[in-house]
Amino acid sequence: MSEVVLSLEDVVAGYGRAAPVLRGLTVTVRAGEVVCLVGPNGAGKSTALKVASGLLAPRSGRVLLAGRDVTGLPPQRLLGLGLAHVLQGHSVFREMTVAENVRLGGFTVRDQARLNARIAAVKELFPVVGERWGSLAGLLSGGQQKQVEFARALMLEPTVVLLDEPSMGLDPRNTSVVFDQIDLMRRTGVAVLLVEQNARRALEMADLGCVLDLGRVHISGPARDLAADPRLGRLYLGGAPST
Amino acid sequence: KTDEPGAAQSPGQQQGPVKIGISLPLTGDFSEPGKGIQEGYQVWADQVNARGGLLGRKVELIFRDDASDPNRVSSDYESLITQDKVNLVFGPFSSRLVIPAAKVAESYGMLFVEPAGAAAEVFEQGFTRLFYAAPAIASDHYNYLADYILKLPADQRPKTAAYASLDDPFAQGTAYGLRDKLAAAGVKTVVDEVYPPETTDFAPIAAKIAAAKPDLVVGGTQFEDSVGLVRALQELKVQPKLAAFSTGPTLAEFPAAVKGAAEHILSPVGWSSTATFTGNQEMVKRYKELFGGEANEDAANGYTVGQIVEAAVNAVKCVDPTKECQDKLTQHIRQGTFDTVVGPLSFDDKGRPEQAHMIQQYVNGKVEIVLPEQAKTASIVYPKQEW
Amino acid sequence: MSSLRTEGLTKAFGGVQAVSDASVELLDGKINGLIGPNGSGKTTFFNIVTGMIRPDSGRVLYRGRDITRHSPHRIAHAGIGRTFQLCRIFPRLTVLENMLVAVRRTRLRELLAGLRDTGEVERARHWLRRMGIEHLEEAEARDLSYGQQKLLELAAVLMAEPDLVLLDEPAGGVNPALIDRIVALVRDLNAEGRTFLVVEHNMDMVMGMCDHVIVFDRGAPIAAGPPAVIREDPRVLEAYLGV
Amino acid sequence: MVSLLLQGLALGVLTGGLYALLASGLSLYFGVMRVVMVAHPAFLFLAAYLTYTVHTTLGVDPFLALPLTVPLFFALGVAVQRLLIARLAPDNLAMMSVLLTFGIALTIEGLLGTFYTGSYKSVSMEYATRSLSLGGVHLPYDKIIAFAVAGLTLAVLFAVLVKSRFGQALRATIQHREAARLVGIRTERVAGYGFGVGLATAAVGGTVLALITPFFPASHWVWIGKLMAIIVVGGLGSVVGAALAAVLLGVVEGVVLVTVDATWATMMFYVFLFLTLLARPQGFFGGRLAHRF
Amino acid sequence: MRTVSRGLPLLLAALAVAYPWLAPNYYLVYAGALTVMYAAMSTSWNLLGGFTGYVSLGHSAFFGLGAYGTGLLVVRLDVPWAVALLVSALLVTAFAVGVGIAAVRVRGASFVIVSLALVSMMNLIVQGWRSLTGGSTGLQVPSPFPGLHRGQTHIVFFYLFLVLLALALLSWWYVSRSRFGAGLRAIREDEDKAESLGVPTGAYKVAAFALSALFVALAGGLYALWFGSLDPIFVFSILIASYMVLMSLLGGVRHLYGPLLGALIVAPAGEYFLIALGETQIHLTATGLVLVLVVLFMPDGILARFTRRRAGPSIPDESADQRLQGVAP
Ligand SMILES: Nc1ncnc2c1ncn2[C@@H]1O[C@H](COP(=O)(O)OP(=O)(O)OP(=O)(O)O)[C@@H](O)[C@H]1O
Ligand SMILES: Nc1ncnc2c1ncn2[C@@H]1O[C@H](COP(=O)(O)OP(=O)(O)OP(=O)(O)O)[C@@H](O)[C@H]1O
Ligand SMILES: CC(C)C[C@H](N)C(=O)O
Ligand SMILES: [Mg+2]
Ligand SMILES: [Mg+2]
Repeated sequence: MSEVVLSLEDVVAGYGRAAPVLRGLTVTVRAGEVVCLVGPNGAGKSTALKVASGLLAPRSGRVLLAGRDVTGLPPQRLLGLGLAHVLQGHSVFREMTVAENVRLGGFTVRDQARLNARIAAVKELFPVVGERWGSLAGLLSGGQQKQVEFARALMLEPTVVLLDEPSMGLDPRNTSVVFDQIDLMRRTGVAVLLVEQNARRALEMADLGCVLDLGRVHISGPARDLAADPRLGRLYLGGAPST
Repeated sequence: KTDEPGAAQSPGQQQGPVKIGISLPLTGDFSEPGKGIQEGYQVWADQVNARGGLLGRKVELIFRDDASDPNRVSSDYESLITQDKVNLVFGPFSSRLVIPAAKVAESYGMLFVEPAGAAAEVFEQGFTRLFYAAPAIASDHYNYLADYILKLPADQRPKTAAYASLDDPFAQGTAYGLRDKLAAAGVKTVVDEVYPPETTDFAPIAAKIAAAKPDLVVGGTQFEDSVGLVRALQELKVQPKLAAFSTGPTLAEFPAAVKGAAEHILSPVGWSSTATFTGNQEMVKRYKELFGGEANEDAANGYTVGQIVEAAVNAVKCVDPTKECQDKLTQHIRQGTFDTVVGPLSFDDKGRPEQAHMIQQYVNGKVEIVLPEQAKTASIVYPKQEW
Repeated sequence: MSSLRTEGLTKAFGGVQAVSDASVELLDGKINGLIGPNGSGKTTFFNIVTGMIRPDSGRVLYRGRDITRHSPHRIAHAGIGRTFQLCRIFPRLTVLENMLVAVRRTRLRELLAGLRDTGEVERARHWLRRMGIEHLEEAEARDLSYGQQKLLELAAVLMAEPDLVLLDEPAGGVNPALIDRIVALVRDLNAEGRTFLVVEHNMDMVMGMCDHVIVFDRGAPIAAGPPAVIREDPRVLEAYLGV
Repeated sequence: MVSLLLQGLALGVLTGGLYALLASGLSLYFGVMRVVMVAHPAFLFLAAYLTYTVHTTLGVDPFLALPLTVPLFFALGVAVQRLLIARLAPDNLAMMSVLLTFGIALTIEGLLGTFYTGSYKSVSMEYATRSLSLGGVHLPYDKIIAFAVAGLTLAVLFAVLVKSRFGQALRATIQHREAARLVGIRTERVAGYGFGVGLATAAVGGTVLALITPFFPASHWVWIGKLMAIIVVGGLGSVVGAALAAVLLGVVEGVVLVTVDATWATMMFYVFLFLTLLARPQGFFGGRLAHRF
Repeated sequence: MRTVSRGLPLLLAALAVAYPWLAPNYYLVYAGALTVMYAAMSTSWNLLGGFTGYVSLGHSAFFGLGAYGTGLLVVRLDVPWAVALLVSALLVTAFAVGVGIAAVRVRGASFVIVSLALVSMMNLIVQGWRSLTGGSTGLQVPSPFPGLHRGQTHIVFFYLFLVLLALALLSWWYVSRSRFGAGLRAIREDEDKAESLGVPTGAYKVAAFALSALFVALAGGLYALWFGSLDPIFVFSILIASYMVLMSLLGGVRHLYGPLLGALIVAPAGEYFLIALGETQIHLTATGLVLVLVVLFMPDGILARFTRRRAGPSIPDESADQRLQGVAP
């Protein structure tokens, strides 16, 4: 088995003084592996990703990245260690152009040549980024904005990628682009921690699946087994699709 | 209520210090002169106490800050009179604050001698216990200057005049007093501007004056605007034969603020540091000891209030807040003539002083009294040198 | 007969033609679907119909009446309700208070009457019950999970008793089990006589639920018809479904 | 009459430049952090007082106070943002910031009054009372200086905000804090610096003000209305818009002053404000993105 | 909680009515009347601010116009004072409708600025229109009760302001329980969304603006009659509106009694500071710091601390265990 790049160990975390959202969460992601978190709304999936990327400091437990204990470090430090996080919903810089948004993805990079190469690469992956290069990002449609966010996150060629519901609001074609991208990343050895509501599709391509509820992993195992579990299917993944 | 009009005064009030309640604009628009008045009051209290107090009782001044706000000035006198049960009240600064303050004093039957409510309107409110402790009301401030100008030989006499005045009853009162007299005598008014207190930029007003090329420029000003106007006039190269501004030039900060442009500027003034009127030199000296620096007109006006009230108290031999005593004091002041640092003062039945302001001028960088003849320390320079 | 019809709607934002010459007709009393790639103008179309954006040209007809330039609240009074792509509720009001905002008709007396004295609270509870969130009545809306907020938004819209309901991506970001519930709800409400227009990228949902599907591409409808037909339409395959 | 108009126009342009400088900080706070900074004029006069102290105690040119006041104000701005503004709930930042900064303004006024007393102070330089004459139109040197300083400051400000990495980071921080952190921006620090830059402009503005007008602790009230009107007409948050609006209003004020009177000239600020709202609520030059859907 | 919310108001009301007879001297009656006036004004302010979240500093203008309107009607046209008070308040309300139509087009910070501008504008107009208003000299309004001595006048006005306060409280309460109130609250949270739900937001906002202006204008009119001298600079001062905001905020804008509580604290505290620290300018700093502290540490007001706590986040969809029954991990 390949090495562990990211792991959350027994993490307890929450917001303000309220009761914790995560209550002893443990998740491990290996290089070249896609781990998929599924679970009902409010289970704490996004919170788990925020802890992993340093946006939220856990109350207890540890976060390990590439073998180092990074618990409580701010995001810009983790970024340097190769971590990227695409937030749920829309997080483009609305009143900046697409160009500025994408360039900011490489904010920590000073090497112009490398930046330009990356820009060319992400433009190719997401054509709309090139087409709307000069317009304000806030004026794009929901799905277009999402693509700008991916492009921004991929500017640094990350080794660990956290994706929070990447397919939300995307049309089928763009959804496929995103899943293809995830697949590509896996093949190049990137570790992916994926949160998806489109659970059937996500579990189909993931290596490992975790069902999160009330801040803990309730069930985990090889993704295909989870998807096939009939009771789990009925309870979490909804009625059998019409196909 | 303990302060029900006519309620018996508790015996405690017959002893202990004589409390004098004063509200002053220590913050806000009028804080500069407010401070001056406060110092004048303090010098007076200091000297009275050194002399053994009023009727043998120590004088204690209670100050409140009204933040230049008429609402507050009322609250202040209300609380001073009914809660602190002061024996006497002295007035605040500025005509704008004197009117509401006097209303309160009037309705509680308190004598109200004030240092700085010069506007004509102050005396038209039907107050029966108000006296303005300075030589003349606003519209008479320039009387000597008007006389002087009108007596000039026809070929030297200014033909045109420009007036710019702050929208304030006192400031306008001074400028219009002069304007009305000159206009009646045929001096043409070529500019007559009123600007609101918000005004910060005086260059365009000066430009307007410059375009009219007047012989005479008169500013109805307080401090900030007098500096602004003088600077702007200088920058726009307005060269009148005579320039006069109320209030501003009488303050010590003025010459430095206008950077050499003060020379030959005229200003009405009710007091002079060199005058030998009763108590003046002692006041100037004590002021310097207490506060460092030179006394100014505001301090003198505060001091004057003290002198008048002191004389009245000593004459009628009471300082109670009761109606009888306050009536007696009022009566006395209305009829008497009082020797003060600004000269002998007497009042008409509305509380208006019946004397006149002097005119000062910066001559060779020094403040000199140039009018009237009998009080002058230097001769008036006319026409003034160019800016 | 059709309750909503548009004629030649056009809207450009700067250089971007968001909607161009869109003439659409809904099937009355049915569940209509609206699909199209990201940025094809679906949300803009909603905004024009509900009066939140003025079209550059074209008309919106509701029950034969021209409502093109009516203000949003008048359109709401006329019986058109909508939800938003990113769920919008009143975060600092309680769930019940959220429910009491919607108005269909406004007469001064009704406006000023105490809410608790009229039947309104009962009606609100009725809808909350149907959404299955009646136990949250006193909670502040911002404390609800995303899925619950989506249900609340729908319930609040239904308070105004709309005859036509526009849903913008009702399944976006919602866990699969809840999607089933929303589908069931929409079917029930439709059976009670309400017309629906649903924008959605979840093809299983659209094809399984809708009676009539309209396809947008680059701001204009390119096809319309029953799901079975649409699924096979080559233009649609090319523009949207073709993967 | 024509020459008077010309004179009014020329003065208006110069004064407008000064207004632009004074309003730029306000526009910055609002543009980048949605903060309505009522205390900006109070800080202007705080700077004026400091300049006064430096000028009178060391006897040097007031502009030599800048190396002291600019960094000081920058630090002060960082502190105000980090310690106060950052603690406000984002829900209703605009409202709370008005009240918070109102409190700060009162605090400053009280302290100024305590340390410097209520009396007027002024800084007068020989060169500040003369003027340049061009074909009958007089251009006072103090205003020319103010105009030049304003232009320079605004150019620097513009370069910092639009071109520099810091400017990019600042804008990103404001628009989506979490996303900004995720691209490696130290958002707390950046927001603090942003505020610092705004206050640094107040240091420059205060020095210029000290040079051209006498001041006392309550002077700042007069400026709040005018400066606010300028940034609304310019389009809230647009630094460039505010500068253009400032010059426009300066000219209108100057011309109305020489042709009508001072009351109407001041009124023009508010008349323009209301006209702007009726015609284009987002301001004339700003043209912001509608936040609606 | 129930008994507190029922019993306390009654007790307070009884205390308020008895107050002038309990106060040992007229200054305290005067201060009481001033406090009640501020309470009435902040409660009125809260009709707009509390419901819709629009922070108006422009209420100083309505206060001033109400005062000048009443004063001018009495002085220039010899109208009986009660008639003058009502007519002037109605005129101001009509004016507020006009201004409101323009002003509520903008939200948030711009609205604050616009409202601030309104005050400056009215000040300039009233100050500049000397022939009508007396300009900077001010306007002197004769007392409506010339037979009473000053202390008794304070008592009369104490009760008049108390009636106004009661009316304002009643209005707030009435609105808060109505559909109109629900709409206004929705505007505070998300205006466009409210509009899409059928709330005519423009009309609602203008109505709230005008209603709120009406009461403030009445307070202004009473003030003119009580106080007797009006000075444009201070009647049209943003400080007056700032007090309304501070009081409402301190007590809690989302509560009926919030502004009242705020006034009961701020007005006496202000008088106290002035008397205790009056000789230096440091009382300004004290007031400023209090404001800063309130905003930082009690943004929702004092009452928010005593009312229902938030349920807190994390309300799960359904119990996980329900769904997981029988599914072994
Ligand atoms: N306010 C606006 N200003 C400028 N352009 C806009 C605005 N709103 C939308 N657009 C543009 O109009 C086009 C259509 O956008 P719209 O949001 O209607 O698409 P959509 O079909 O809803 O897409 P999605 O499925 O991604 O939500 C897009 O190209 C978008 O960039
Ligand atoms: N910034 C925040 N402040 C306070 N509470 C929060 C915050 N973000 C999330 N929560 C609460 O934490 C809980 C878990 O939220 P989280 O976003 O992690 O859930 P999720 O599993 O990602 O749900 P979804 O599928 O809806 O995205 C929820 O109850 C939510 O209300
Ligand atoms: C002579 C001055 C002391 C008068 C004062 N400025 C006033 O307003 O009345
Ligand atoms: Mg989530
Ligand atoms: Mg959309």
